[in-house]
Amino acid sequence: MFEDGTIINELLIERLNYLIYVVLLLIGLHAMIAKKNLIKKLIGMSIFQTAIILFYVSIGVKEGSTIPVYLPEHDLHGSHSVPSDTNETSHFEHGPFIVDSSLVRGYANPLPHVLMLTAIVVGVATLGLALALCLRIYQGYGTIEEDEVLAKIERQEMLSKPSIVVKSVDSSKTTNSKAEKPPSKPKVSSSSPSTKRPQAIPKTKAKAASTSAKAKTSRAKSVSPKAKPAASKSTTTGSKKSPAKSKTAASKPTTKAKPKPKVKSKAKPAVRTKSSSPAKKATASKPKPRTPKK
Amino acid sequence: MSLDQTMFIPVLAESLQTTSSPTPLQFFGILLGLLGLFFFVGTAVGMIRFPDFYTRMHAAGKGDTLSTMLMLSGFGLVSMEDLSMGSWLLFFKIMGVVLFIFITCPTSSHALMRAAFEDDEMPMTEKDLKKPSAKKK
Amino acid sequence: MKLLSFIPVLVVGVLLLYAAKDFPEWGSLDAPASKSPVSSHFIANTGVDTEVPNMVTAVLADYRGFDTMFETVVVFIAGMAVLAILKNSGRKKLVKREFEVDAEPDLIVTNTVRLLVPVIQIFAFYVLAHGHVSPGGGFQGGVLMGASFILVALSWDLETALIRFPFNWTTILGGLGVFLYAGIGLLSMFLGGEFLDYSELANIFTVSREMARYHAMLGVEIGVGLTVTAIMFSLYANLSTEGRHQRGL
Amino acid sequence: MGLALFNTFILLLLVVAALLALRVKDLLTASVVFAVYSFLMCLLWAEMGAVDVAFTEATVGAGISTVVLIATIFNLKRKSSD
Repeated sequence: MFEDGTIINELLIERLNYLIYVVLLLIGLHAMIAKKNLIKKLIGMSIFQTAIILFYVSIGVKEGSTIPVYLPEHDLHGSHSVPSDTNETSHFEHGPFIVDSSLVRGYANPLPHVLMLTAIVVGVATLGLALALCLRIYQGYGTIEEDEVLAKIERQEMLSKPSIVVKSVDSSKTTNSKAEKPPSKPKVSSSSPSTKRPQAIPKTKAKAASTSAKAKTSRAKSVSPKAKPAASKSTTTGSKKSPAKSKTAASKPTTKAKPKPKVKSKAKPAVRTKSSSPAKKATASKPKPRTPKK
Repeated sequence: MSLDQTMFIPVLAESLQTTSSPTPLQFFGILLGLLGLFFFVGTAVGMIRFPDFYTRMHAAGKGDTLSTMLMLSGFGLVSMEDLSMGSWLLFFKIMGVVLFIFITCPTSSHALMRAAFEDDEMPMTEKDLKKPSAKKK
Repeated sequence: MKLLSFIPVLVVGVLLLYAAKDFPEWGSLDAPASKSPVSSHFIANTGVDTEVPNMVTAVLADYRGFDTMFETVVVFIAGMAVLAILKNSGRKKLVKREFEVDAEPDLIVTNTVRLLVPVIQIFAFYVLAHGHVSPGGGFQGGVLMGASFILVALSWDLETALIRFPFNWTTILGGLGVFLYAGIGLLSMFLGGEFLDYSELANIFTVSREMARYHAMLGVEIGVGLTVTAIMFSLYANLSTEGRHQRGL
Repeated sequence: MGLALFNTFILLLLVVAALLALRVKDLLTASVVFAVYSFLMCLLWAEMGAVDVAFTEATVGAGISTVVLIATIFNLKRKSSD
C-alpha cells in the first residue's frame, strides 16, 4: 500500500514529524477555541506552543549529525584539549580552528535550538501571567468557565445600562422589586468572593432594577430606603435556592468550605485508631494553620 | 581520543554499533535492563489492575523504583565497554542518578500516600469487595 | 460552538498539510535551514570567535545576545505583572480551599528535601557555570535554582521558603539580573565597541578578545539565571497564595 | 527511511497525551497528563539532537509549569465542565 509513493507514504512514513506537528497544533487550536474552561484553554495554548517548537526543532535536524557541541578534536581548549603526543592531533595547530563545510554537516543546526530555548522559558512566564489572570477572574466572578463568566458580564451590563438613562426614579420601588425576583439577578453579590464587589454590586443593581420595576409594585408603599440591607439579604438567600445550574456551581466554594472540617474531625478518630498515634491525629484534625517545624 | 570524557554521545553510538559481540559486562547490563523492563511491565499491570489507591501506589512505588534502578544500572554497564576513564565517569554519573532515584522515588510515593490518608481516602477492605458498587470505583 | 470551531481548525489543518508537502526531506542535509549561511557560520566560527564549545550557548549569549536580553526582560516583566495583578487581591479571611488539608509537614518528606536541596542547588550552579561546554546555561540553571526553593515551599510551607528567600528579594534579584546583563552590554559600549560586543572587555581585563567573550558570556548567563530564579519563585509564591504570601500550597 | 522507531513511537504517544490532557474533566489530572506530554516532548527533542532545548523543557515544562498549574488549580475549582 505504501510502496507507490503516494502522499500517504510521504506524510506517514517520511514526514511523520511534520504530520504530528500539524496534528498537535490543531489539537491546541481546537482547545483554545472550543474548550470552555480557561485552564483547559491554557493547556491548549501550551500544546500549541510546543507544537511550533517541535516544528522548529524538526527542521534543524540533520541526518547522522551529533549535538551542537564541538567534538574534542574540533575544539582544543580547556578540558577538551587533546594531549599533543598522540599522532592524530599533531597536524592541528593548538587552539580552535574554523570548521570547514564538510565538518559543518556533522553538527545539528544550533539556530532553531537557540530560538526555541528562549521561547520555552518565555512560554512558562506567559503561562504564569495567564494563570494570574485566571485567578483574578475567579476572584471577580466565582468561576473560570467561559460561558458562565460571559453570562455574568452580560447580565451586569444589561442591568447597569438603563440606569444611565433613568436615574430619578424613587428608590422605594427598587428595593422591593429586587426582593421579588431573586432568580435573575443576585448571583454576583452572593457568589463573588472578592471583598470589594459585594458592596459595589447592589448599588448598580438597585439602580438597574428601578427601570424594570413597573409591574411589581405591590408592596412598594411601606418600604423606606432603610430597608435596603434586608432586601439584599433576602436576595442572597434566594439565590441559594434558585435552580439555575451556574449559580449553584458558583456558590459552591463558600458553602462547601464550612462543613468539611467538621466531618473530618468526626470521622477520623473513629476509623484510624489503629493506624496512627493519637497525638498525631489530634494535631492533624485540628484546623490550625501549618506552622514551620524547625 | 582516549580522554573524551564529556562527549558521551559518540561513545554510546559506538557502543551500540558494536553490540554484535557484547562483552560479558555488556551482556550483564543488557540482562539487567531486560529484568528492569519485566518489573516495569509488572508496575504497569499493577497500576491498571489493582482496585484501590493504596495498592496501586504500592505497585507504582516499589516496581517503579526497582525497575528504574535496574534499567539505569544496566545502561551504565552497557556503556562501559572499554573501561576507559570516560566510561568510568559516565558509570559513576549514572550511579549518582540511581542513588537519587533510590532516595526520591519512595519519598514521593510516601508523600502521595500520606496526602491520600489526610484526604480521608479509605483503604479497600474485604467488605468493599462484596459490595457490587465498590468495583466501579 | 464546538462544531463551529472545527471549521477554522480544519481550514488551518488542510493549509498546513498542503504546506508540509513542500517541506524538505526528513533530516536532509540540503534543507534550506541547514544550508543557510547563518547557521553554517555559527557552526564554523563559534570556536574561533569565542572558544565556547557549546554552540547553542555561544549563539544564545553572544551572537544573538540582544534577543536574549529582551527575553530576560520579558520574563522579568511577566513576574512583575503577576505581582501587580495579584497583589492585595485575595480574600482576606482565608477560606479553606477545595482540596486543602491541615497537616503537619511530613517528617520523611522534609528530611529527604533537606538532603536534596543542597544537591539541587549545587547542580544548578554547575549547570549555570558549565553551560559553555555542556548542555545548560542561565535559563536551565535559574529554573533549577528556583525549583529548589519551590521544593522547600512544597515540603514545609511557603513561610519557611520565604524565610530562606524573602519575597522582596525576588524583585531585587530579578532587576539585578536584567541590570547585570544590560550592564555588561553597556560596559562594552563604553569601551568603544557596540552594545553587547563583549570582545571590547579585553581592554580592561587582561585576557585575549576571545576569552573576554567567553567570560562575558558567563556574566550574562549569571544575570539570566538570577532573573529566572527570582521570577520562577515569585510566580509560585504569588499563584499558590493569590498574592497573600501566606498559607500557600 | 529517515525516522527511527523510537521517534515514531514517541510521536504517536504525544498525540495520545495531548488528547488525554484535553479530554479529562479533572483539572489536576489534566495538568499531570500535561507534564507527561512535556516530558515526552523532552525525550523527542533529546533524540533529535537538541539537548539544550530538551534540558530546558525537562526543567521548565515538566517541572515548573506543572507546579504553577497545580498551585493555581489549588485556588480554583478542580472540576472542569469539558
